Amino acid sequence: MAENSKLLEVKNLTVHYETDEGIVEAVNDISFHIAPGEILGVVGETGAGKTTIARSIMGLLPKPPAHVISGSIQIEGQEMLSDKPESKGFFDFAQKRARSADERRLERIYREIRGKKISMMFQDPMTALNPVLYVGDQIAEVIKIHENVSEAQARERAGEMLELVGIPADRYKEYPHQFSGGMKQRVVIAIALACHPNLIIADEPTTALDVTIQAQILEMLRDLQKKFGTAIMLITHDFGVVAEICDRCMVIYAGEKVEEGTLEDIFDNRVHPYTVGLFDSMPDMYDNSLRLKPIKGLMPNPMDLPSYCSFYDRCSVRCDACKDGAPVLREINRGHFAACSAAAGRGEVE
Amino acid sequence: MSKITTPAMVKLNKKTKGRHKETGNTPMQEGLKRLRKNKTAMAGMIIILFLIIIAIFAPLIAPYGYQEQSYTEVRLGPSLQHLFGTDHLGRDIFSRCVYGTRYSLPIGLICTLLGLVIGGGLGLVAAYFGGRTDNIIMRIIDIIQAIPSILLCIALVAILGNGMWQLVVAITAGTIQGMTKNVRAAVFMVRNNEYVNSSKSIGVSDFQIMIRHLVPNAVGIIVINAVGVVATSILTISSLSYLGVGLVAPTPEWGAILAEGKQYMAVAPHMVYFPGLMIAITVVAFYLFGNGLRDALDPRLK
Amino acid sequence: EEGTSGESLSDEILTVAIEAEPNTLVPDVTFLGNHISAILRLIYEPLVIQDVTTMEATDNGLVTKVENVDDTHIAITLREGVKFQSGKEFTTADVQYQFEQGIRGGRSDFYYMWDPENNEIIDDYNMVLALHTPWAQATELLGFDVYLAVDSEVLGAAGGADATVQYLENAGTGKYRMTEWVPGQYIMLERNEDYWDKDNMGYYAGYKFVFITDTSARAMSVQSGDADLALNCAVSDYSVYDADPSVQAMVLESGNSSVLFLNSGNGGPFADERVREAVYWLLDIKSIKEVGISGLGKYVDTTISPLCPMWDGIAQNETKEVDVEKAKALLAEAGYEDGMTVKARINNSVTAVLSMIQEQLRVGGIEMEIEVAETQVHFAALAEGDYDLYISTQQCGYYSEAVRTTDGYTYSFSDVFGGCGYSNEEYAEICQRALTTYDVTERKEAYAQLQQHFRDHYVSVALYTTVNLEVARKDLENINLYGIGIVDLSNLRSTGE
Amino acid sequence: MVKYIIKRILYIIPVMFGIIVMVFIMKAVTPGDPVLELLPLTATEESKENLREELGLNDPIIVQFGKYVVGVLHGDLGTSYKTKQPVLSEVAERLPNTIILAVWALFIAQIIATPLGIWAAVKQNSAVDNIIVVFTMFGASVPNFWLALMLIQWFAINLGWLPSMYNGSLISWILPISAILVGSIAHTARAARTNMLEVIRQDYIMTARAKGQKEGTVIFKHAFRNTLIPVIASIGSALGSLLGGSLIVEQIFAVPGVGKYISDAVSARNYPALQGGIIVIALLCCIINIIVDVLYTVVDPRLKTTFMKSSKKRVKEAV
Amino acid sequence: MPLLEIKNVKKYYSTPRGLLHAVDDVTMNIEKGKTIGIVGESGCGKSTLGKTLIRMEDATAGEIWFDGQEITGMQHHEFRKMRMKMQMIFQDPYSSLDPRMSVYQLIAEPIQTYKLAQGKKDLEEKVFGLMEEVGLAKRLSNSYPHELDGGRRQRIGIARALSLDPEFIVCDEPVSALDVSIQAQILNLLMDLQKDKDLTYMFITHDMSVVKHISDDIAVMYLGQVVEKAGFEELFARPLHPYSKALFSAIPVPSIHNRRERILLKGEITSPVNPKPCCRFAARCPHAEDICRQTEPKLRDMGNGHFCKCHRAGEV
Ligand SMILES: Nc1ncnc2c1ncn2[C@@H]1O[C@H](COP(=O)(O)OP(=O)(O)OP(=O)(O)O)[C@@H](O)[C@H]1O
Ligand SMILES: Nc1ncnc2c1ncn2[C@@H]1O[C@H](COP(=O)(O)OP(=O)(O)OP(=O)(O)O)[C@@H](O)[C@H]1O
Ligand SMILES: [Mg+2]
Ligand SMILES: [Mg+2]
Repeated sequence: MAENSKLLEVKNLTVHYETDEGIVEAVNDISFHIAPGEILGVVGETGAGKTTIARSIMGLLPKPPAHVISGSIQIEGQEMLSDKPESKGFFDFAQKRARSADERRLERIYREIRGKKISMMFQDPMTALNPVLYVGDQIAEVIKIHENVSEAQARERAGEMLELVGIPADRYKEYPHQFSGGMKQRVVIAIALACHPNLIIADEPTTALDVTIQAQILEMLRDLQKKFGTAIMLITHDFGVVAEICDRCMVIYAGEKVEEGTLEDIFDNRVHPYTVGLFDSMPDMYDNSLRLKPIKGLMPNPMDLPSYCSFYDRCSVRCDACKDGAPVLREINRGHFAACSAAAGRGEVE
Repeated sequence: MSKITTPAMVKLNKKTKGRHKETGNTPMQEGLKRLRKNKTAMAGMIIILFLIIIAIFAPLIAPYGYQEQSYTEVRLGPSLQHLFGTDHLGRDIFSRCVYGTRYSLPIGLICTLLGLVIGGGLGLVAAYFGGRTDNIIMRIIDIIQAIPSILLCIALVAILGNGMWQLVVAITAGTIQGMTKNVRAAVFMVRNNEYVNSSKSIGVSDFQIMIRHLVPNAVGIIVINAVGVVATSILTISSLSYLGVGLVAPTPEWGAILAEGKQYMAVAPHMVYFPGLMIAITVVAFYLFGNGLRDALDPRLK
Repeated sequence: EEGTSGESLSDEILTVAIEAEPNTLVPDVTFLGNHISAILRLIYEPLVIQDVTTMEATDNGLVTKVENVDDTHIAITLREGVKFQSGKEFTTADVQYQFEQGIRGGRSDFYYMWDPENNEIIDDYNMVLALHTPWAQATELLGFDVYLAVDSEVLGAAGGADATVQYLENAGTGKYRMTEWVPGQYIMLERNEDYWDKDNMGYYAGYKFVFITDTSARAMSVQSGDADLALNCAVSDYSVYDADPSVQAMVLESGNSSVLFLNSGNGGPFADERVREAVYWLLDIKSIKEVGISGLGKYVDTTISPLCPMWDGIAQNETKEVDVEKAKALLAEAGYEDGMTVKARINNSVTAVLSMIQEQLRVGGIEMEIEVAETQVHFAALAEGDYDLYISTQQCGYYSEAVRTTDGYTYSFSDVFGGCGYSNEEYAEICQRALTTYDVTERKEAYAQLQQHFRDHYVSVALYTTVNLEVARKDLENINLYGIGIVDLSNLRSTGE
Repeated sequence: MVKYIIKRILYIIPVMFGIIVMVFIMKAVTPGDPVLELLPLTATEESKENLREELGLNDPIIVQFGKYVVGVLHGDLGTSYKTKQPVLSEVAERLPNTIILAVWALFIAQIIATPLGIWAAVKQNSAVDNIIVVFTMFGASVPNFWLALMLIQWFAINLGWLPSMYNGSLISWILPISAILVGSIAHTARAARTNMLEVIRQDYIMTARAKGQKEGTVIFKHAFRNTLIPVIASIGSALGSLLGGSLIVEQIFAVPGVGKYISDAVSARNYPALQGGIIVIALLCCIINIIVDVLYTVVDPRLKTTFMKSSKKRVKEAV
Repeated sequence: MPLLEIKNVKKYYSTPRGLLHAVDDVTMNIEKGKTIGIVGESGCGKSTLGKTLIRMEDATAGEIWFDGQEITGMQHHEFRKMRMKMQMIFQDPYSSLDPRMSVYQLIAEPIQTYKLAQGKKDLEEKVFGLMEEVGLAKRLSNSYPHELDGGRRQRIGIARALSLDPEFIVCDEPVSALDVSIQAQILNLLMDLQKDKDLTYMFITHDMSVVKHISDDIAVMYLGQVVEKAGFEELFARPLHPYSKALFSAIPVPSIHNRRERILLKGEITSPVNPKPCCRFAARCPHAEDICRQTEPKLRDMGNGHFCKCHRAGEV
């Protein structure tokens, strides 16, 4: 793919949280990219680091405790991470000053980008809206920030956005608590879409909702995506949702990317034992076999990741070689990557 | 961007990795551990411990008796002989302040404890049983709350007379309404937890649930509030002393020392600064400790 | 230029800080407190004026003549031309009405010795006052607050002895009249332009009395310039205000003396004379005087102070040295070798002195527990004899009930004002003589005996004469006392500084 | 909304009844005979008995209570032992000053403290935060009588800027208000800081940032009001301590308020005045609490819509 | 005879806005050793039904017969014995365990409450036995819940429920808070236990694939009422109620081959407060007619053990 066709490019991103208990290695050396108009599904268990990735892209990591240790995030070719090193200690004032000046510069750039080029929808629609402001105003706000429009115009546009997501515009002057969960999520979508961004990062947009509502929301997301040609990074832990609307999918395990590929690659030709295990764990609607085949064991504690393959302890196809070092991400097919030494061999055979 | 090393990473060498794996820590122990790491809380606690030690060993620490008068050295400024100077009767203010820890501190603690038992009990019952019980208790508390607590104290001292236990009763009465409300709120929060339902579904009795599940889990929030109450109680004691309804002379209660010294503010400011400072330090210590405790026990605020 | 004529009067209003708001400004009730008397005496005037140095009554009040007719009758002649603020003239009818009401209401402690039914009114200006029994100091009594001249019509309209009003309008003869009383806030007086003595009009246009309970804050209000005068400041702080160049600290000998009363009537330890003597030897009266009243008063030995004409001239306290060993020996003799605990009652103001006494007694093994109570409760407890000792600041024993204690009158609160329950026949007899003997030489002798008895038996321990401390702005002058400790503000002037 | 306010006002009735019962019991259990307070020590047994009869002290306690309640309902809080004046009028004269003192202190404390607390929270762990935290800590730790005297010493005497006592002028309010203000600011700022720390961790704040909103606007538009809600909720308890503080401050600055009136009444055992004062103060507390509650519902839309019931119609439409 | 017979059970809550019909006239039988799955949207009354059955909430009306005994009218001390036979596993393994109790204490609590153990030894044996049964390593007995992951916590919850040797367990969404890989472990455990101990489950969930996997019969609830009930194969093959149809079609299937036609419902679930006497689904139903808005349909037997509460069942 040509460089300029990448809307978002993340390279070797490593993020740690430094807490009293220890260092949480939340995201480890992850690289991926999103092309315009594409829907990328990001799948992983709780604590895999999905939200952390999303926040890193938005520049909204809580600092402290989060620290971006290394990597690069480019939005339409613009580097968004500071290349100034962090200060070495308390008295390293010069370094501190340089770093914070650079961060302020980036923050200014980010302000232009957030909501305008990239929007983010947060995990829980119940808490994502400000309880004391009219829902309509919360949509109008983002329009006012990024577009040079009058108050009245912004309101009008916000009303239109409400209609667009299926809420009558005359409910503009209502508060979030007067809306049901599904309606709140629609408002969140309306906010995300209000300035026609190029990319929406949707962090588990439907996890908190009922299936019937989830179906409505997914349907709408897909329609709007088609209409505006917006790219979406859809974070979820439900392969059903991925199958529903994604173009491409990547699987995260313990802060690492273990497999990435098109839907066909993942759903029909998955190679990484973790991905395989996930699919086997799911009760199948069309198969009535009595026993499920769960992955044994648990995800390792992100504060104490092993130096070798982090899936080793749970792996069904492990071999001694796996313990030698971190597995390398290999391209098995064109666009289909997996980080498993065993799987890599198999991929090449196929 | 190249890989960076943060100070925390430097500090945390690989050896310490995995230590979180140890098991068998109650949340209380974890909280205490965090508390131990919390600098402000530790500062507060050290001051409080220090004051307690002073209170216990007052006769050894104080260079003079708290009532010893020396009419040749009245209202002297601070010096090596008299660290905090002397008062209008030539008493050593340092010694008086040292002995003073034997009043404010224990009274504050005892009142808080009593308030905790009475108010806490009411709050617990109100929150657990809810409905009418809750209503009755809270209406009574509303009534008490409508009277400013210092007013309540003064009125009670007027009824009961001056003296140590009367003072304790009065201040305790002033703390009850706040305690009840706090404990009630804390228990309410805990009560809605699923584990209370879980125990109910097993058939554990109401009393057992209160004692085994609600109280231990609400204790953190309650203690945090109680620490604040100690601080306000100490202030109340000194205010009552000022109003002349506190402890009687020559009790070296800080508020009383302050009230005696206030006349000489212009010529002998040390007479008001030092006891004032003692009160402030003690109260600050309790606030620090309370804040730290909250940070340690309430992970949300980390 | 002496401010005797109208032109040079000031149009300034003085702000005076006093310790509490009066309950009432009707003079004909019980003792109100010196701060309130200070207001009253601007509005009302006494029949006689007690000389501050000799303690004797002079006839330059509203009477021009006061004379003992016999042991139970006093003839007075009222000053002519004295007008009440209402415009009515002051006559013997007013005096008679006031005495009748005073007896009827039974409200004052200073009326019961009079017998107004037998008063003889000669004309508008001459009358003879009757007493139930001989009373040598009766003329001096006429200088007290409760005998301030009141317009009988106004008082009568308000209900006489039953009056529940807080003040009487224009019922006084004084230099100032009350114009405004904002409860809790201030009382405003303005100059009485119709004052009967045109040569002695009030100099200032008015007074505004404000109420500041906190003793320090009261004096500070003068230091900060918000008030011109603060009455009754803490004498122990004399040096504080004396050192402040922006104010003057005025010390006035009030003629009152401070006595530590030892209750020998409740069967407590002080029934034993040795214990009383022990207390005497323990107390460091010099230091108490130095610290308690900044060394400003005089030593007193008995309830008769050196300011009193009846004083016998002996001042042992001045030279007495503390003798702890002697005291301990006396206590041991009395059976208290292991020490004892006594209960002291106070009503707030004297804590510093009391702390000193407490500490000094402690050295001798007497633990003193202090019970603080507010005035009414305090007195009620004293009346019940529920105390071992207490400090009282009171008038020179000249009039004092301390003397009267054993004088045979059925005086319901004989134990209160220095009662201390001490009584024996000898003492009672001397007291009686001292109170009722009109002949000055004989009386003086009786008083000398009385004082000797007091000393011999340590009836109580007298400490010092008290002084008043008023803090005023620099230029105020002519602040005086009436003989009985009340500040006289009626002659205030400015030095013009 | 009107219904809600009426409900809240009706709710005062049981509370006030409770207060009346309490002050009545308080007097009943207090040792000491009011007759002794009223009459001079020399009064005869007979006149004491007469007065007792007159005051109804010989009635059974229930009758006395009934009479008292009836009296209170008629606005008769009794007659002050000290001045023989109706307590109600005496209290009424002093009430405005206490209200001015407490309400201004409350108001100014909110104005100053809330932004201060928010500022500290936004700059958590910075120097600013530490300074504010230390200030609030000490502010909450000094006894207010000490502070009052210090203020006089510094501002009235040493600097001579302000009057040392209340004299009716506006400027003379400054010191008394300041003396109770400091503690109040400290408490409110602490509360505001804690709440703000909680609010800025909420998802909707993140949403606002994700819109590209400036940090300042995020704080003021999104966080401020949410922080205000719990702060307003705590005004009720702040008021109690303010009124308590005014008790002392009124004495030092000679402010003729109810606090001073009550403490005078306590020391003089002037029960009618004490009872009346407490009843009035309690009523004041209740009324201000109602105002706070109403304010609370206005600021918090979740409550507002429940009480205004305007949403019902809309919900139906949408279905 | 079925283990549990539920007849016209109602549970209403009085709220400030009116009477909330959380469970409205539910009738069903549960056979011994079987699992009945309850599905439905959030707030439709699933948990309330479960709690009412084991008398954690008292039913407003209706009868519940357990093992031939009517339990709603029982006195509390009588019911105590019954309670041991009816247990519950809770949805949220994070909040349903007292954080201040160790694993051992948590599992021992029910045994101690009913004094089922003779002495310390016996208790210990019983607790460790249970731990083994649910797959918890012995070394964890001194751990505290916050130190464990969701799966292990849920195992504690299961051990607690099993400790009293119950016959009937209400599983209130026991796996919905868990990740798929853990979820499978717990589901397997539940099914194994059922086989071993002949347990009867009421399995509440909103995850269709789970309910299909584990249940013998399935009841679909909507706004407090059971709108359709059938054996799992029958129901999935031939859903009759329009709500069930929409529900099933909305399930996202993790496969890219079986793309189905969706039935999208308009609007959201309506309020259960004071519902009108009509078909409660009428407002969202694509096939609603006048009759649906006027009268309430009955739960009709459509043959093959299939019940449906719809006027137009079978028509569309
Ligand atoms: N503020 C924080 N402080 C410390 N650790 C954190 C913080 N936020 C997240 N973590 C840790 O970082 C890891 C990754 O968290 P993240 O929220 O990115 O996971 P996630 O994949 O989004 O999980 P979920 O599916 O539950 O949302 C977890 O182990 C989490 O505990
Ligand atoms: N104690 C209660 N008081 C009042 N209403 C209640 C109470 N418990 C539940 N409800 C209401 O009853 C209805 C049914 O609640 P229930 O918890 O049974 O739903 P559910 O189907 O289990 O939902 P979920 O899937 O979210 O767990 C809801 O509208 C709920 O708000
Ligand atoms: Mg997440
Ligand atoms: Mg539920």
